[in-house]
Amino acid sequence: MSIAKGAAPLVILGLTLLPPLASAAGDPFLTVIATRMVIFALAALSLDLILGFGAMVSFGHAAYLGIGAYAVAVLGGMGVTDLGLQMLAAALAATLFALPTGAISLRTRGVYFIMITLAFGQMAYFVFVSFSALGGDDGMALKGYSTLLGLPVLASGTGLFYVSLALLTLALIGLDRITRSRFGRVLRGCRENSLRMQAVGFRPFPFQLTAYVVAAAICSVAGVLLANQALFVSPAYMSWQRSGELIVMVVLGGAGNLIGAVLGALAIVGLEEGLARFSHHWRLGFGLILVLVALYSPGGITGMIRRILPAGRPG
Amino acid sequence: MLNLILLQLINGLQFGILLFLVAAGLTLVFGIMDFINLAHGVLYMVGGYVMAALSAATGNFWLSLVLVLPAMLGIGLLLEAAVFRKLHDRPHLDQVLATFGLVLILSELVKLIWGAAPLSVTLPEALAGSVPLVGPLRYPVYRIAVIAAGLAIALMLWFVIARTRIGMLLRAGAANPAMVSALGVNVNRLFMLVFAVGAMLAGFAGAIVAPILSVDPGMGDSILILTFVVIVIGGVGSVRGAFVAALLVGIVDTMGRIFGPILLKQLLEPAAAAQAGRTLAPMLVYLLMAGVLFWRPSGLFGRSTGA
Amino acid sequence: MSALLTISGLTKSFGGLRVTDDLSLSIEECTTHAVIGPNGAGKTTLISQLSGQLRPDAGQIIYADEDITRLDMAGRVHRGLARSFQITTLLPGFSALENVALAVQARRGSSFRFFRAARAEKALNDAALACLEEVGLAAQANRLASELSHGEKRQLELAVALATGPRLLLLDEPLAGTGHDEAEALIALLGRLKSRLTLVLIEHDMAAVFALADQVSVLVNGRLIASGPPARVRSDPAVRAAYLGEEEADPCCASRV
Amino acid sequence: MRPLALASALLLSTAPFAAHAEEALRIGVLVTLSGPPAVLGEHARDGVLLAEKVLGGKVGGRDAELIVVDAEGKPDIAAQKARELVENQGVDFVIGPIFSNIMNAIAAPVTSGGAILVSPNAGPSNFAGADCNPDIFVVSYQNDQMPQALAEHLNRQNVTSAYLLAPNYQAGKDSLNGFKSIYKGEVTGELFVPLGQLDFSAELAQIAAAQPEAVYAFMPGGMGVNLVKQWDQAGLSTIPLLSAFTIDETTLPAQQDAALGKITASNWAPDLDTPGNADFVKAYRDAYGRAPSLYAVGGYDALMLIDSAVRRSGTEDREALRAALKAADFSSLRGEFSFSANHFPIQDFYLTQAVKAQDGTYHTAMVEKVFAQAADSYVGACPMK
Repeated sequence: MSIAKGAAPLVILGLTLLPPLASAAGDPFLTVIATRMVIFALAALSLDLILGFGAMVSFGHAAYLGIGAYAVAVLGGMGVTDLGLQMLAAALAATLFALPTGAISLRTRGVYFIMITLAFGQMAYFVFVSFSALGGDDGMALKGYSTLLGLPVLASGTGLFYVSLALLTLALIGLDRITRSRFGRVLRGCRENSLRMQAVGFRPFPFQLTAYVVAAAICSVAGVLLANQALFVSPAYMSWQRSGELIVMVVLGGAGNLIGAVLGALAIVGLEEGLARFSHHWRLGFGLILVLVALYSPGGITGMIRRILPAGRPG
Repeated sequence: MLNLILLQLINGLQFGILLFLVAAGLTLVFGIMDFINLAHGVLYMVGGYVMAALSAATGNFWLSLVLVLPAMLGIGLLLEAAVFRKLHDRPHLDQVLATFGLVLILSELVKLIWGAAPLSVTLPEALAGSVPLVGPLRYPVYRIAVIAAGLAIALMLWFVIARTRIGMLLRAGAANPAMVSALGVNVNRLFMLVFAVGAMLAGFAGAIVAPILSVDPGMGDSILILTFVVIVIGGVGSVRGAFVAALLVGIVDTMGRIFGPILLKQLLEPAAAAQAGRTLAPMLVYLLMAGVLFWRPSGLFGRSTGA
Repeated sequence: MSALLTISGLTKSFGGLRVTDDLSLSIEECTTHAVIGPNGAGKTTLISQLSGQLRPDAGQIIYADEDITRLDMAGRVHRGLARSFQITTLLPGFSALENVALAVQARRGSSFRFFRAARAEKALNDAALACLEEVGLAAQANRLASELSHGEKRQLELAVALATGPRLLLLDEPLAGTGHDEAEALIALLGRLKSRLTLVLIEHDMAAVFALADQVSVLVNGRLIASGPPARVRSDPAVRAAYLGEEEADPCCASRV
Repeated sequence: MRPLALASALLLSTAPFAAHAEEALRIGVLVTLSGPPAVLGEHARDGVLLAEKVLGGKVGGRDAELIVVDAEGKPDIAAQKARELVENQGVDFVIGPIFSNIMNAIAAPVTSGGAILVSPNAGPSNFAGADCNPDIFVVSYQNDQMPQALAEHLNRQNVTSAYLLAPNYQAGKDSLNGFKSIYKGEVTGELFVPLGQLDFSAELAQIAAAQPEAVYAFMPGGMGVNLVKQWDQAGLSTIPLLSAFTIDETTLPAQQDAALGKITASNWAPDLDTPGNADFVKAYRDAYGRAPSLYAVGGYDALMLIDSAVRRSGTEDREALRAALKAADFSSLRGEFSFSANHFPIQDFYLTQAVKAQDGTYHTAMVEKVFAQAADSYVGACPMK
């Protein structure tokens, strides 16, 4: 947690300064890449709430990315372009899907939980694939960007970037508080030993389900932003490969300390973009990096930082 | 109609047996060694490529098939020594990260070596063609051979697990992983063995499907998820569970895909039935898995997770 | 005195093995009731059924005039029926104080509070600290549970159980694995608790059992072979044959005196 | 390893450079080069690169820089890469993509960013109809035209019943609808298989039981390889299999003998007798070691179209450039070629079949012409005139 305290403001500050630096450096496109980083950081952050703090490894989290994106498409099609309303609708839809599927998934543990969340993710995916009105498997292009208080703020690259960054910051602060609150303490307790928690009088289920739903809602907001960035929605956003990538982001960064998820997302999007510039066979190097981190740096990036900077122990 | 149902049952059985070959190794690595290996599907793919390369080089199907086994065993041992051994007692998520990385590396290597275009393996003369069943229905000889090979391997696995000392250790390990080391067994050696044999089985599965399915860099992806579905339905660590679940998945998928829309047409108007059929068919195995886990949260033959 | 806990016809099997066999027992309020028996007699299984961790196959558990047979663990804890574990099940990544504070939190107020930092909640911490003081662990409040010594973990285990505000405490071998001094201190602590709580105690340490217990029940192969005041049970020939004699005959298993 | 491909990949890392008097023409090539269907993208890319070589490294008489980018088969990534090409690399043209869903994702970023999109393959119906765009040119075909050619062939052969097979996604449904819009006989059954399914034993058993006069299948990529390989194994060799996007030079190396004699529809074949085609096939084989496919032709013609238009009008005057592109004043490998009002081609469609060459390789070959100078059926819905 000391890592989160120290690194989070630095990361946010660094990102805040990025667009002016990028244009100064004559590479304004960096802002577009950074927007993608920030959006996936938000999605990974939401996954960290359940994966890192609740030991609920969801392999279907990308479904909520898709639900958020389709909320933009559907509302946009109906003429509702306000970002706030779209986010609200996305969060509502995500909640409606997360409540029953989360409740069923939480009957299981460990790897069974991983697989049952995968099952629900795949079901969502196939529903949208066969939904012809929304473009089916091909997806559909959006007519325009969402608006903020009637203003086309998102239409500019930097506007979208700063809105995304603001939402990421908000989520980071909010989740930091949640994980340290009474609620968060129960969630972490259930992660460490569910039996113990029951023996002192907690039923883990409502806490885990609440966390699952909150994570889903936050991820759907990332989906809203993703739709705006690509101006396009497609079931591909909800594929199991995407869910896997989100897990990899969290694990690469270091699970259970929030900023790790953010760093993991930044690293993965950055590596994809960076390595792809050198060779079409960039996945070779990318895979190698993942293997090396897993082998030699337990705890991912934040684990590495912890070892380099001998900070006090958490607490 | 009855003949057709029978034929589709055989098709489902054959698909299930194939899934079992890939799943058997994974459920052992997973259940006994408590190791999540996302790279298992890639080993299936590598088996297909090794088979394609060997049969192109030797021109002999049978020789290639025999050579695939030691080749895959070697690849399995190599991977075990280079990567898996170091991750054995690490958290699941580190294993996920590392094996995800391996998937990327091996898929890209395969593309570098053999290109992205699908490859193929020619059927052996002896197994080409089909045998007549009833009326116009025929069944490919090669698929009968696949069923036979799969059943033979299932039988062999059953023998090893039920009747040998290694099998005893494996069963003990699945029930209680701590017990294996308490018995004074070198756990690392056991892990190495299980992993290498798992790799060999997956590779063998990739090799024997090469003549029916194309060999391409994506073939591991699709099988991986189905394999996980199978071992989770069966119960992690249970080879018997994997066998039953593989057949169940194979049959449900095949029968549901074909007869589901026909049944729906009895219930709904044609357009709605067609739409519902198209939506439901690809989800069938996932519905099956969610249903099984709803009623039995540890799979059909899994040990209860208890509290 | 009325019975606080009444068990009737309790039966539980694992596979073909009956680990609890038609067990009936009643425990009076404000008494200490020890359950003894050789290894594998089904003592921990009994505690697990009483605490709600395991569901019996048959029989009934009545607690404070309420049938709690189908009630889950958390529900029983809220009614004052708490347990400690033989194998320590603390939260290793939490400080000793937090381990206890969580139990306080479970009892007091909502845990659906999302924004205030729980670690800074004075009311929770004060109550938790009081429990730590009671077991003599206040000085270690801020150390991680995983860093405590074995004896300290046993103390913390007790503190957590106390923090749930129990009326009846199920103690599964609270002395297991402790050294002589640690055991003495824990026995003294249990002696103090005895006056205000109902205790059900599973223990191998016969000295502790006979020092603390008002009633002793002997379990062999899931069956109750004797129950009553310590002196009577000690002299029961069936008990001596089945259990105590065997213990005395084997110096390795002899109790620490 | 193909040195040319690698070299082009490395080109991507070159930084933008200062404007010269005669600035180099920058062209993005955005196709899917990874994942299972990567080989289609490779063919298209190699077609573009071959065209560049034929043109002596100059396009429209100007120095040209080709920037090859992998769409990764993911629409959102493709959209971002398209924006990077247009906004950051400042390309004038984007050649791509292979897949319809990617086309939907990149059309807006490319055209609204001021570049012109030239599709070497994807031709979804919306861009042929209501969403047609003055800055989008499709040099390949409209997706429905291939199944329509096959349906017309069956009509002429008086084949009165057919069984249809397609993957369960939008393009699959469109393809079957395209077939049914022309076919006059009875459709005795329709089977949709999950996208990515590789084992067709169940479907083949259904077909064997139904014994239709003919089967039409749309089964792209690896799925098609498996379908064709399993067809004869299942004892269905007596039932004709007609297919679109299922048998071509990208799949034949794996299908081999199993595909021989099977009918498919195409707008091109290696033995098509048009000016330059034989040279193209030979040059492509020499450079890349495999037979070109219609995807390679799409890539080749896309660059040749751009070359002709830039040569004619330059890139300064956008209206003039559009007009020059629309004129299609280049020598297509497919022979006679022009654009409809919706910027989709008017061209011939043929039946082709798979054959084995003397050197043991496989390719498609002409059977007969089905449609002469056909336009697609959506052009009426396009507001452009």
